[in-house]
Amino acid sequence: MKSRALMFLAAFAVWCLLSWPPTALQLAAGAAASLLAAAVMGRMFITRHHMLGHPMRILTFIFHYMPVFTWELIKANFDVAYRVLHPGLPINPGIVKLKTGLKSDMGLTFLANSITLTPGTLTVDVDKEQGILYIHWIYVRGRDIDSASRAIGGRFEPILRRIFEEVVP
Amino acid sequence: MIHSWLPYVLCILLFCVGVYAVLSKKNLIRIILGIVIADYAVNLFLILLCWKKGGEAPILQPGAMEQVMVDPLPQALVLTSIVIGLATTAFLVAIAMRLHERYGTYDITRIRELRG
Amino acid sequence: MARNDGEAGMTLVVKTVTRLTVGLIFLYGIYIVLNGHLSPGGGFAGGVIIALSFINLFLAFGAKKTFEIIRKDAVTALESVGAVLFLGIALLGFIDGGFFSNFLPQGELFSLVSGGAIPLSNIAICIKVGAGIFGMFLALVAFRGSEREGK
Amino acid sequence: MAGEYIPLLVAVPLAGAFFCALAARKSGVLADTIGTLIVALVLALSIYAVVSPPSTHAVGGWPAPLGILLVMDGLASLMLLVVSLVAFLVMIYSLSYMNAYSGRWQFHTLFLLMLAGMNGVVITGDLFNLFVFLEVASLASYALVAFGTGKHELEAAFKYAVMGSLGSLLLLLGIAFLYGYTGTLNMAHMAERLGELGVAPITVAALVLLLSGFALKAAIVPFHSWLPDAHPSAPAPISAMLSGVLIKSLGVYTIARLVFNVYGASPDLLNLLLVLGAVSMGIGVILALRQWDMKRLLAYHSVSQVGYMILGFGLGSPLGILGGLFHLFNHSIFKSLLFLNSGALEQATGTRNLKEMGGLSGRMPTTSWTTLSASMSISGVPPFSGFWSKLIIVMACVEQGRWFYGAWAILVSVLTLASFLKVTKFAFLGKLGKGFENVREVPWPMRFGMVVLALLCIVGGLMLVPEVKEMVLTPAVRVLDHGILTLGEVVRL
Repeated sequence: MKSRALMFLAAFAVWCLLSWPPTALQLAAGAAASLLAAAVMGRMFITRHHMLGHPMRILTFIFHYMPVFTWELIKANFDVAYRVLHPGLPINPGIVKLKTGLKSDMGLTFLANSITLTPGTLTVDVDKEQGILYIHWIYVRGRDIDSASRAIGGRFEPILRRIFEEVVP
Repeated sequence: MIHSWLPYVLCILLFCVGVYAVLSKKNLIRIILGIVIADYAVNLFLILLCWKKGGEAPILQPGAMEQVMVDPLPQALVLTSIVIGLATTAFLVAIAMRLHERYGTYDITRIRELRG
Repeated sequence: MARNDGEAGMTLVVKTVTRLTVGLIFLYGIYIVLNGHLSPGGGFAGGVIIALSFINLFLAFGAKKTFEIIRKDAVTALESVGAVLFLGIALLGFIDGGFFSNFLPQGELFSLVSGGAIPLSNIAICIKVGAGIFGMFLALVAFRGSEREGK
Repeated sequence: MAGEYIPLLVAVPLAGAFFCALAARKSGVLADTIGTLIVALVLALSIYAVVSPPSTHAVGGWPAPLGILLVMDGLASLMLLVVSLVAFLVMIYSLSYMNAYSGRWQFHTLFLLMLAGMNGVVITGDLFNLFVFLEVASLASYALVAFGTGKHELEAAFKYAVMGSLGSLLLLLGIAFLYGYTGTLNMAHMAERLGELGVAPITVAALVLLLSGFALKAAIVPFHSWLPDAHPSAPAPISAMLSGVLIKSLGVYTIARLVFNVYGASPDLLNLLLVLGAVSMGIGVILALRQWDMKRLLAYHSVSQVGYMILGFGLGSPLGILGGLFHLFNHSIFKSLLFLNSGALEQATGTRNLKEMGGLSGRMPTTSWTTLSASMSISGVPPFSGFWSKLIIVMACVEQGRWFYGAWAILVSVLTLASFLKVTKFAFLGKLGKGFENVREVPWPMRFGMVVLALLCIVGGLMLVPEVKEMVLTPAVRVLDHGILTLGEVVRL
């Protein structure tokens, strides 16, 4: 039920953005449409809604995770551009395992998507039980699983743990 | 001017590519793809027809009522024709899948039982 | 890559992203339909988007969870309902002169409630198209499933 | 406007189709009831259309060149009568024939959709709208050909659907050419604009595209290869609909409209039709002669008989057009009857191979004599209906001094007779085939449909009695003979 209510709020916000500036009619239609969307699709929108009750987590997401992610994105872009433009084409592609301590669905998804979005690395598969991500890497630096984990996910994982994990170690 | 005709000619060429695929390919899926290509060539042709120099998309916006617009009718026609194409393609794919189930192949030369 | 970790559907990443976005895709479809007479879009485009949201759900979570939300025979029934509604709106035009006549007041230009019967037709088309495309998808996918079991 | 009933001819079968899909999923009886009632209603509407004066209806209240105009003139009402008459009798026949198949509501839905599409093709005055209805009818017919979902049905449906879609794409391209040249889609307005703008390479290209598209739908000879596979593979009532009316309303009717009312019949165009018709007649009947599968034989005869109609139109004189239209009417009756007969034989004996049948006239008297009357009619034996229409076509040939075509028509008719004597001899005469001792006559709904059609075959010549002719045939001939119809003339109907 809480999931549906959250879905309704999110849907209504999106509707207002879509029909900006909103008129009274648009808002009424938006409310009806959001209700419908929440009724049909809202059941599994958010599974752990109590997590939204911690403002620290949201603030960490916006003010810590987002800047770090943006910085990593820019760095990786330049790195890949360098590898592409370099006449020697210094690439060493391969698939590596990445060990992660994240347990929650959202945490794993954000980690996997962060890795995919940064150029040069791409999440191929996720194994939730063992906490392992399979990653295609444009320049494999080492065969050792721990160093790979540190090199790829090291910057994101501690932050994501603070945002999404129930118990922060 | 020769080059103003070029898009139309290319469209017809694309149509011919589709028809060629339908008539010469031996694989059911390729035949379906040929039909899809020909279908989209015709749709493209219809869209080209409504082009007008300096024309804008035919959408009324508050405040900007007096503007040169492209002909909106072919766009409606194309939408209809896309729907029809979708239905035909879905039907053909369904039939091809059933044929594959019966014969275990998409190769038309090994399916052909009806002759004469 | 469809890996089966004891349950149907795709990997965790796809599932989580689908969970977050599928409702908004659905909402966007409704938006396109309701504003179809004012901006590009309309019943067909919106119906396709709505159908795609269900297809997304089906691909990510598998058949069982999808049919908890909408039953399979409901899809085919909705398709006919949409068609009958559309035809009904067309026939209602006879109270104002003829087939497909716009029998409702036209309203003010650029207002959400305007265009007479056109938004209503858009909704009917959306139901028809959405259910039709999702039904088509189900027919093709369900057939593949039976084929695999058969072998 | 008087034509307010016109859209109902499309709306009623469409509504019936969706109600069948909605309400009659569980109950086959309900589906049957809805289907029969709807088709009966359509038949009543088309009889009303024949007896009432010609009229038009502007869809949505938009006047003619802007909106879609539905036109009910003499030709349209004749076609409607043919379509709905055959559809009604076939529907009654199928009530018991389709017991062998599952999925009653699907059958009725598709059948009614096809009917709506055909009616739409006939009544619309807008070229793109015609294309849309043509696709509705075609798609429904593809699905109906695949209805049995056996190997051969699927293969035939695939072939049919590929050729049909190709034809539709040619049509759409042709329509796009014409729209680009004339800037209008209304057929009457288009005819006017074509007259003003004159002939250009693009109109010739459009004509070629449209003619090949419609010829594909009508299975005229260079484009006929799909028909002998598709029509026999469908269930018998559907074969009857496909061969009896679908190829005519989608192919022959549209060719006549295009050639006479939009482009205007120029001598070159008519000569082209003459050649196409003659070649279709000849090749169709020669291929039919060597068939042993009864339904394939009938399908090839459809190719041949469509040739007669095109030949009649190609003569271009009022008498030739009358012959073509009358033959169209007659062919719908006797070809659908023959397909229904083949269905009855197949259901009773379990085979379509003529060599395996024999001596069935004692076992199945109704089927036997209805087949005989239809065979005599298609072969042009007096006094059956087919004789009169062929006679008119031959007379029209003679009137214009085209002796070769007249002689050709007679020769093809003789070959047709030979082919049907084979059917009669192998299926009904001679010794009773092995294993047919227990064959019984088919149930009454099937017999009812066949008997009514057979009676129409026998008394079909009465269509030429002046009173009936003035009512049904003459207005249609007048429409085609009039040449280009301008928008003003159509609206004033």
